[in-house]
Amino acid sequence: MEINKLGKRAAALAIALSLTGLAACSSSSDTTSEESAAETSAAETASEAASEDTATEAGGTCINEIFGPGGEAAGEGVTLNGGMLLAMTGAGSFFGDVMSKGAQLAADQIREAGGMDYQITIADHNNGDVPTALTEVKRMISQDDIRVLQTSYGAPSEAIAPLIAEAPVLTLNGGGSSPGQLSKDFLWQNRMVFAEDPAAGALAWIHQQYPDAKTLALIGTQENGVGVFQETAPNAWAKLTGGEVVVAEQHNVGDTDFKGIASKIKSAGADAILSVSFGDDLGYQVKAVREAGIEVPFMGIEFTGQAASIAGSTYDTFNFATDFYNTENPNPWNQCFVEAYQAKYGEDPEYYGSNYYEQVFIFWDLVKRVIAAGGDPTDPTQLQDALIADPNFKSVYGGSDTVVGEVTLDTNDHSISKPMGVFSVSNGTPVLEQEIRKVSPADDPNSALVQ
Amino acid sequence: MGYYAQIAINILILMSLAVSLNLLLGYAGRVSMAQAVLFGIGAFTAARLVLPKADASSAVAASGINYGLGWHWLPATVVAIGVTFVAALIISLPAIRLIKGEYLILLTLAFQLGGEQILSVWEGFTGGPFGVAGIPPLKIGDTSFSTLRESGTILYAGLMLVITIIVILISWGLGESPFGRLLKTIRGNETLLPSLGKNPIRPELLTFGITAAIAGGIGAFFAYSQGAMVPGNFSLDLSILVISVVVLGGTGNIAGTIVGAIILGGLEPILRQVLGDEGIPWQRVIYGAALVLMMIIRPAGLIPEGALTRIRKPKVAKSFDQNLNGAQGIQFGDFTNKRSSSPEENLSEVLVIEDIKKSFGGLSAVGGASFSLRKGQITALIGPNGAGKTTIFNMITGTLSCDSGSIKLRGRELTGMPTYEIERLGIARSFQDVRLNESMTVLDNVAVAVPNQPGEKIFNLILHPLKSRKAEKSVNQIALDCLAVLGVAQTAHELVRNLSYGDQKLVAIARLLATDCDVLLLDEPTSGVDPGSVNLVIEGVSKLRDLGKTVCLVEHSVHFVERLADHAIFLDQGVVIAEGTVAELVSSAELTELYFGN
Amino acid sequence: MNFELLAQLTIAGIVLGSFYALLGVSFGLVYQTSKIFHLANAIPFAAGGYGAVWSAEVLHLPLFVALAFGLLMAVVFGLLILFLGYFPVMRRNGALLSLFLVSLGITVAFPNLLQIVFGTENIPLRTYNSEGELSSAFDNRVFSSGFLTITLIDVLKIIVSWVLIIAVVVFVKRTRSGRSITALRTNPTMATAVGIDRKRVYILVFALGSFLAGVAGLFVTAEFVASPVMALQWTIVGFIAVFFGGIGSLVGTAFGGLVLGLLSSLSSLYLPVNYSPIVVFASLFIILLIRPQGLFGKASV
Amino acid sequence: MTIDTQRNGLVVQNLYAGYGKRDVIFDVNINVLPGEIVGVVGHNGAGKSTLLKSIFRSMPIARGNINFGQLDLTKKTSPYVVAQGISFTPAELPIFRDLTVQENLELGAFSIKKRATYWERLHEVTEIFPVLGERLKETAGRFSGGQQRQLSIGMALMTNPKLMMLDEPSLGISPSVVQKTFQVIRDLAKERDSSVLIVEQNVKAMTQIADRIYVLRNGEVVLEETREEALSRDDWWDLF
Repeated sequence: MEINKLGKRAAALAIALSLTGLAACSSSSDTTSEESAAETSAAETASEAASEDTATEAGGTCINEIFGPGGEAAGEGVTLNGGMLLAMTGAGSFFGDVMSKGAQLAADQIREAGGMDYQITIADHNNGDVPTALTEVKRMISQDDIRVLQTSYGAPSEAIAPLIAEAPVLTLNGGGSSPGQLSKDFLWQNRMVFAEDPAAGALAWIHQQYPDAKTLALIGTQENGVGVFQETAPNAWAKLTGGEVVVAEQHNVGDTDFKGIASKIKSAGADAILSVSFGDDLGYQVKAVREAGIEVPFMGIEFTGQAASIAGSTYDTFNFATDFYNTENPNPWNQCFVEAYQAKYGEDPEYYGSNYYEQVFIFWDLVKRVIAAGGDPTDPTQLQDALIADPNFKSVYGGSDTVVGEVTLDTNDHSISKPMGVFSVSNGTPVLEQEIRKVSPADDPNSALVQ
Repeated sequence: MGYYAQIAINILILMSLAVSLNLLLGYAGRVSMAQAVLFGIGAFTAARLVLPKADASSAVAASGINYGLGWHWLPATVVAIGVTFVAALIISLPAIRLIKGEYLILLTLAFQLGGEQILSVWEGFTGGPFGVAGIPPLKIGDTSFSTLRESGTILYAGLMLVITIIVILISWGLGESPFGRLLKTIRGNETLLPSLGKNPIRPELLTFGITAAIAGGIGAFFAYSQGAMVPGNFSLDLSILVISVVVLGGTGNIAGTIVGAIILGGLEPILRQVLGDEGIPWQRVIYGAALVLMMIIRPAGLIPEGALTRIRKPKVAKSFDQNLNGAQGIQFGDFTNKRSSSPEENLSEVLVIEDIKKSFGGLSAVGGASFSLRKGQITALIGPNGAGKTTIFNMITGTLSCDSGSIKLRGRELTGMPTYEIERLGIARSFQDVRLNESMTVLDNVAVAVPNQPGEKIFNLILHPLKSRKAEKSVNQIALDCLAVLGVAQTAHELVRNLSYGDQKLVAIARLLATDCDVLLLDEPTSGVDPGSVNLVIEGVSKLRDLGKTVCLVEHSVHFVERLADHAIFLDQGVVIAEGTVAELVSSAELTELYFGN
Repeated sequence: MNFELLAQLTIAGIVLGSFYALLGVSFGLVYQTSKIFHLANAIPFAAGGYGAVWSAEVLHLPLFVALAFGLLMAVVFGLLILFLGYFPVMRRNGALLSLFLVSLGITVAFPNLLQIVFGTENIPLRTYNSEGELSSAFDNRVFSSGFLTITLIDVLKIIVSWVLIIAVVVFVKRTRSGRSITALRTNPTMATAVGIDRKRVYILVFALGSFLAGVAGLFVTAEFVASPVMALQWTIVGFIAVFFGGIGSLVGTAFGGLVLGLLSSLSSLYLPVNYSPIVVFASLFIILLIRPQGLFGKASV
Repeated sequence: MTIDTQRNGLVVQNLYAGYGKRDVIFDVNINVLPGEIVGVVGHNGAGKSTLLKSIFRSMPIARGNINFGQLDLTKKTSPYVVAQGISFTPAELPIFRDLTVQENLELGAFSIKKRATYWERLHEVTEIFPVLGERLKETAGRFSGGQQRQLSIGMALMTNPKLMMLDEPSLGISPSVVQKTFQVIRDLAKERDSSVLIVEQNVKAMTQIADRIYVLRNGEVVLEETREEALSRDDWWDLF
């Protein structure tokens, strides 16, 4: 599969080159690359076609099993225009890619299951550029008449908050949380919100596993660091161990050189490290810390394959505490999702893919409820009212081999609670070590560990 | 509609930034990479001022970042403009004094990159990476220009259009004013302006400041229109985008910049529409490729400088040629700052040079030259290559300091004075190369030399626009008259680059005349002129004498010197060897040997 | 004073500085000769990384051949930029700013082209082992002595960077082709007079510069991954090293890069790490004011 | 005049050249016969350097033809011209100041690919100008004007040119050095049967060595005469 993919890319590269006039020089090499292109793409189509069938079957049947039959009550005949505000180019394009894949799969499955017709428009916010985000959301509102929106990244989501409240557009954010997004009308989070949410549990777990650890190092970006740095971590750590935070360093999003921070941590002799950075940055950090000869536990709050590929084998010494999405979760909906995703895209779904997949099902659920109540299922206000009336939704998180998981949105601050856990990584794959929960700062951090 | 209005706002903001940068980049020829961070300083200053005051009772006050002083937008904008202006002066002072060309690019680049980082770590001011949100919309009377609503967005686009038009008018007004003429003249020609009696530093600094101030003001309106922003909005990418607009459109002309902004600002939304969701990465590919292609096809920009200048037939004062015959001269009226009246006015020796010396690194270039220029006469400096003729010109005009000796204009010592001071006392020079701005009209090239123009001061342009305009008419008339004296008035509205070299030489002499100096130093007026035009140049130079000017020229072609000079001074190795009429000098065997070698 | 930290940060600074020096010389070669603000130096950087990754996986090339293939791609792409981008504009007497815009256009387009061709994900450098399995090509080893540690790639970065820099300096100084670069830079009229072809010199400096950029790209790919945006943050570093060290001299540029790296690293002795860019740019600002010719530049520019 | 094109004579016909749209020389016709030393004199700005640079093809020409032997140089570029055995020594900064004497000479031999030839020539040149041989490792910029001039001529000799073009070789050096330098040039030319085209303002020095002289005034050739004629001329001022 991997070879096929790269082969296809090689062909595309050859075409790109001939566009720029290079390949024009040698016609012989041109034909060979075209041939190989033809071969590989034929193979690709064949395998895609084969898997498409199974996808349809698996998707269609299992979705109906979980969400009930299709038909008018399920929104058949209703067209809901949804927008996505993602990073489609540049550094964050990987995230945009998997997010849009998740949502697209959900739209396909719902249509096949006889549900609503969910139409997606994608906008690129150019790695969190606020003016672009504002312009693009306006475009989707006025050109594409979107009623619901799936947004991402902190700063743009915060910036569009007044815009979606005014329009209105019912918006879910599944990646990129920030304090400024809390309690905003029409803006809801289905990604576990803050870096501080799992922090207490993560620290408690470290204390449990490494009782001798007394000093803590904190790493984070300014985006996510503030709360953890100033309050959550020092308090919880002091309560747990009586020790203190000895290093607290912030860095810029997208940094790759963490030698300086690693040296400072080593020099300060920290017994444990908690990082609240996101994305690729975390991969660079783990690698730098381990290569600086620091052996102490390193706890993050996110896991992505991207970061793992950067850190390589050093990621096997990494722990993280989050509402981690697990492809192995036997929850029937999750298995149905994973199978369909693999069939459609030839790869396992990513954490962020699952969040945006779920979001579309939340919209579908709301549409069905509004239809049942005799309302207009494309009215964002009615959709939000339905959400507030019952903020419980099915989830690919949690559950068991027989029961589909469930999540609840917080109708006060519009955040979400999801099952969280502390994970370790083994051969690049996360393994659940300990379930944790969010606790208030006043509580004993040890109570964050689910017994 | 709301979307298109938003696109319009974005393009207009980009356009305003680019139009103002064009003043600096296009007119003054200085590249600044710091435009984005200056824009950001304006935006955050305004945002902090207009954000509501922190309300202690508010539940979210704890997050504490989206609060400010609760000012009205108008004073906030004014303060934003002021703060940016000052910030720009801080970088430009050393930048312009010490650093030219690529160093200025780098200095501003360092300022931009460092500034970006400061903005992103200075949470108290910018809110850190999350920036500020909830900036209240701009209100005029009861009308809220809130861009959250479609109607508000359209209104704001209208407002932005008005602001952009104002920015364009300001930039155009400055660019096409005597002030802009000064800037264009400075470009690539730092030494010229002082020789016309004008100090180049101040207009450059002011341009830097004004460009920044406009960016700051636009920053304020950007903040009001966005409602939210982060330091990342003011990154180097934006600076580069703004420069791209100017270069793509064509530097030094505002029409080009407007077109450039529409293309670069409009290309992405159009590609977005055409390519759809699937084509998002392709947008950037096509965008980049388009940029490359456009530069390959039109490397001087879509509308090169001067391309739109209309060729008009000038209204030449027909009567002027007759007036000239009466040796009445050109009427400068108020437009002179020459302090010519002094007790020794009647001296026949206007300029007296005594034993001036100059050596470079031990090598003597001028080894004690003494001579004087007689009123109303043409004096020629002749001598072999390396005789120190041009060096003496440089010493007289103060571009080179004298190691020793004295230079007196009507008894007043000139040594040690800066060039532009010396010019104001009445000595102007031309250069071997014409040093005209090829993209300006002939008239503008000459008009720049007219002294004492009120329109060269921004203060006047703003406070006395009418007076400045009226003055400009007189200035143009003077310039036209000067051109008429040299017989090239019919070319007044043509671009210099379309002129033959002979005509360009004549224009350069006309410019000298327009300084109203009475001592004129001409460095090789006929060199490089085609044979057909040489006579015109010779005639032109002799007209200077007819107007009562005291002329000194360096000329290698003795052939021409003979026809022009009343008096000649033979120099060798920076020393006066002989003086006399040209005929006397060339008949000397000794001088012949010195000149043609032995 | 914490001497352990000082020592470790110095090592980190030398590693970073060597990398900066490499990038500085890469950019400096091109800039000193052509005066083009060659932002598009990012392209050979990325082409090197992707060339290696792609050839190892698809052509099954062994590690060192794949690396060589990456370098070949770097040079090819560097020259493509010269031939398809800069030469046409130069032929039409485009100003330096026009060339800069061409560079910019290429820099905007290329990462997205990479994204389209190779996808958005990070690709680690993997080669086929003896069993025919694809596995990580390079396992970074860590050497430590007491408090201090350094990794194999860091050691290689220092050694390879300086070997290449010295090689380039010697090449420029000692060989006939190399001297044609100095000749064109210092006295274009005389260079023409002795029969040096300007175009050839440009091709030479772009090939050399792209080669060095490709090496830098390989380092990043081998240590971490190849990704579409891998080069963007590094391009500006090259510019700065050149001006920091001195425009006229490659040796100055190299030392400028080293000082820059040390400054950036050692500033974290006293300041939070996210202040190091401010320290770097502020010192650049100050150096430009005091010594416009750069830290190690010659007085006359 | 008939020209033996079998030998390497330079023929310039109806040449117009200049900067951009502006021509500096007009309808210039000159030729240099094999083994001949030809001088072009004229006042500053008469277009002498422009003439040399256009022949050397380092600046564009507007109209006209340039032939060297049977080769048409009109559409060629400088590296080609150098390869055909024509050297050019500019008036100002005719050396690489930052490089050593030896490096300068090596660059002078840039178009010579054979290493052995290079050493041979280096030997020859240092024999002609012993001072260069003595100070091979010194930075050329430290040399006196006369030595720099010698070096520049030495650089030109490194290619053993069939035609040497020198722009104002007397610039910045003392009369005695001028004389010596010119004598060397003349001896070399005669000895090697190569041609020389010199541009000079120093008419007298010129008449010492040139077989023929052209006078350029304001871009036009106003006179062509032999050395003998030139030596007897006393109305030089008229021509300048």
